[in-house]
Amino acid sequence: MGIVQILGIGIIAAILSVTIKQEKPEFAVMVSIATGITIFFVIADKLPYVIDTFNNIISKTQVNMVFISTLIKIIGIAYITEFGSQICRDMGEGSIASKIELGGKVIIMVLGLPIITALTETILGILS
Amino acid sequence: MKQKTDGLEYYFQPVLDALPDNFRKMIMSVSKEILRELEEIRVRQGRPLMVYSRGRDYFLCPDGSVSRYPKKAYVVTDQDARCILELISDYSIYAFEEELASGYITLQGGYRVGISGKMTSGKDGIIRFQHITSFNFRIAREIRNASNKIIPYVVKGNRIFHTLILSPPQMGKTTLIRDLARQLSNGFPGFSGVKVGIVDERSEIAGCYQGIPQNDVGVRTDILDGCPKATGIIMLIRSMSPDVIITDEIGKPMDVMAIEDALNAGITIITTAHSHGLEDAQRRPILRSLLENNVFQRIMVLGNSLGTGTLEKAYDLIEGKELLDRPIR
Amino acid sequence: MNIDIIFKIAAVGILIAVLNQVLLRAGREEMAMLTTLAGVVVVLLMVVNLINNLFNSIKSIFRLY
Amino acid sequence: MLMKIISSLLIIICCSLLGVHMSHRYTQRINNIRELRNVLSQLETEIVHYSTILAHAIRKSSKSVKGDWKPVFDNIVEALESRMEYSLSEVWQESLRSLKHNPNIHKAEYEIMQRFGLQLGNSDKISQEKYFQLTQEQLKIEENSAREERLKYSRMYYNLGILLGLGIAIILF
Repeated sequence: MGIVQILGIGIIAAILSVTIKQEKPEFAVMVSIATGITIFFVIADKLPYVIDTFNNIISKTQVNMVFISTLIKIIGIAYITEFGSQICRDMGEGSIASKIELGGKVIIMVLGLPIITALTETILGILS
Repeated sequence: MKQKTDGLEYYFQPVLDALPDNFRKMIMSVSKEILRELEEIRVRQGRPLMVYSRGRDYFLCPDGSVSRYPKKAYVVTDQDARCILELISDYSIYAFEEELASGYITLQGGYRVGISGKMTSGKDGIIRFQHITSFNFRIAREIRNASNKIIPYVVKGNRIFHTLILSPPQMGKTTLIRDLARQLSNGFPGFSGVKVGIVDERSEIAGCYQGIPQNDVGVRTDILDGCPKATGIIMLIRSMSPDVIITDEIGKPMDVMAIEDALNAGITIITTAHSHGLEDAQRRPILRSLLENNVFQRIMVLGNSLGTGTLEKAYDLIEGKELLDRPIR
Repeated sequence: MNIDIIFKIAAVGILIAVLNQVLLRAGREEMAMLTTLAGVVVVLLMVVNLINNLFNSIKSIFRLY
Repeated sequence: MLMKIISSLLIIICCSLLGVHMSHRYTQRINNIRELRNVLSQLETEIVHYSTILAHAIRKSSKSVKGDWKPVFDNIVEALESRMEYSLSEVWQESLRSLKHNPNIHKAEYEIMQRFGLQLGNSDKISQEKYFQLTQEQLKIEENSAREERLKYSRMYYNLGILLGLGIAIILF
């Protein structure tokens, strides 16, 4: 059922945005941002369920919980960065979009570092 | 602002209406005796305000008192003069072009305002007023029965004689013939009224305002207001077929011809002329021609031996004798 | 989910566009500019409000503190 | 929900009424100028051909006036007949002052009438006629510019009103 709703919103918004685009491009962008956010809100209430079940599965294994939470954070950041850069690309600002992506990657790297160090330590432990 | 004036001034109210407020206050605060006999109000720009009454002139002072000497009197300003011009012409100077050209404007009520000032001749040759600086408000009074003294000599039974009234200026000859016209028109005991025609070139006898006579000149009277005497008389004969034609101050040659036309049409003529007496009239060419072919049957001479408007002499030209032995007031 | 925000923004956009045309036709260019700016500001307010909600919910979901 | 609809409808209606009123101002201005012109032409015939007294002439020629100039002419006629004031131009400026801030009358024709009042009635027929023609000329130019302005602005204000109403309603919806 959810997909029909998202689809409806998306198509209507696209049509609206196109009609406004030739007169007033700035409003077209606004419409697309608003649709993006509205669609997110549609799935926003399903997402936590997915994350919780994901947590339960992982917690059964011995893997340290820290990795999981950083993993989820990374997914969150990735989503937002993707959201922002797409909007900029919509507006035709490719450069800003890439800057946002760069920013996102760096932050993810930063978050991912402890996992990588832990990974290398375990590998070294195995090798030695 | 403008107060309603009470009883006495009422009869020359139109003149007061034509004066600015300060003038009005000054004149109304003048003593009643002077006002009762008021003849003229003299307004001259830049000079003191004067009033003629009982044969003497008085200077008006700003506080309303009257004085014999000009130094305390109110000096007329140019703003006053402009305002008077607007008021007497009812804010429409264009409507009084002909009257202005002839030097006077007639107010409602038949009061004539003489004007003088600087004149210029326009390119079309007509002389026009450039600056109007002095006004002379003449207060004519309708003295009823003023003509009682001359009626016995002018009317015998139902027959009216052709009459010429000779009088020096300002002797009340207009008041006299106005009252004569009224009596002849309305009729009086022993005389039934007749149709009277008045040619009022300077609209002074009947004092018409927009054609309506402001003075009572009788019910059977028709007035040709502001029309030159010569053409007026002929027009009246043809249009109104009057029994008597009354006119004022004849003096031009063409008047004589018009009078002769009237006589041939069998219409009685009563008119006036400027002169001091019969001898003075005979010296004037126009009057001499009228007197020689005895156009007139009666001649009345006015004077002021017993006060203005006394009948000095009365001549009957048919029998060539004097009808009067001593002047009548 | 309240999708009227999209329609609101679209409506304001269209109105501003028409308004601009009318003002341009009447020769009041500066007025047209001003109305466009006003329109953008109003819509921006709405969108910023939306984005604020978005970030809050994401923060709560992904525990991005 | 109903309340919202009603309130936004109200907003739309009152804004568009505002727009209509603003645009009406321009049409009203043209009517005023046109009325003024035929009063002046009647006044001209009264004065130049019939040379009637000014007070009667104005009363007769301003009978057909219905717009904003009516109180001015009535005031002038009444003042002239009461013979209170001393000079016509004073009366004229005085009664004209009431229209100073009238939205339907722009400064241009206000000044034309002021200048006209200064010389009305106090010169002979020929120069009166010249003044009349001069004023008629100026008023004609004024009327043309007013008509142009009307075409441009009255439509704009009308649409502006409706759109603003819609916009506000939507924003507040």
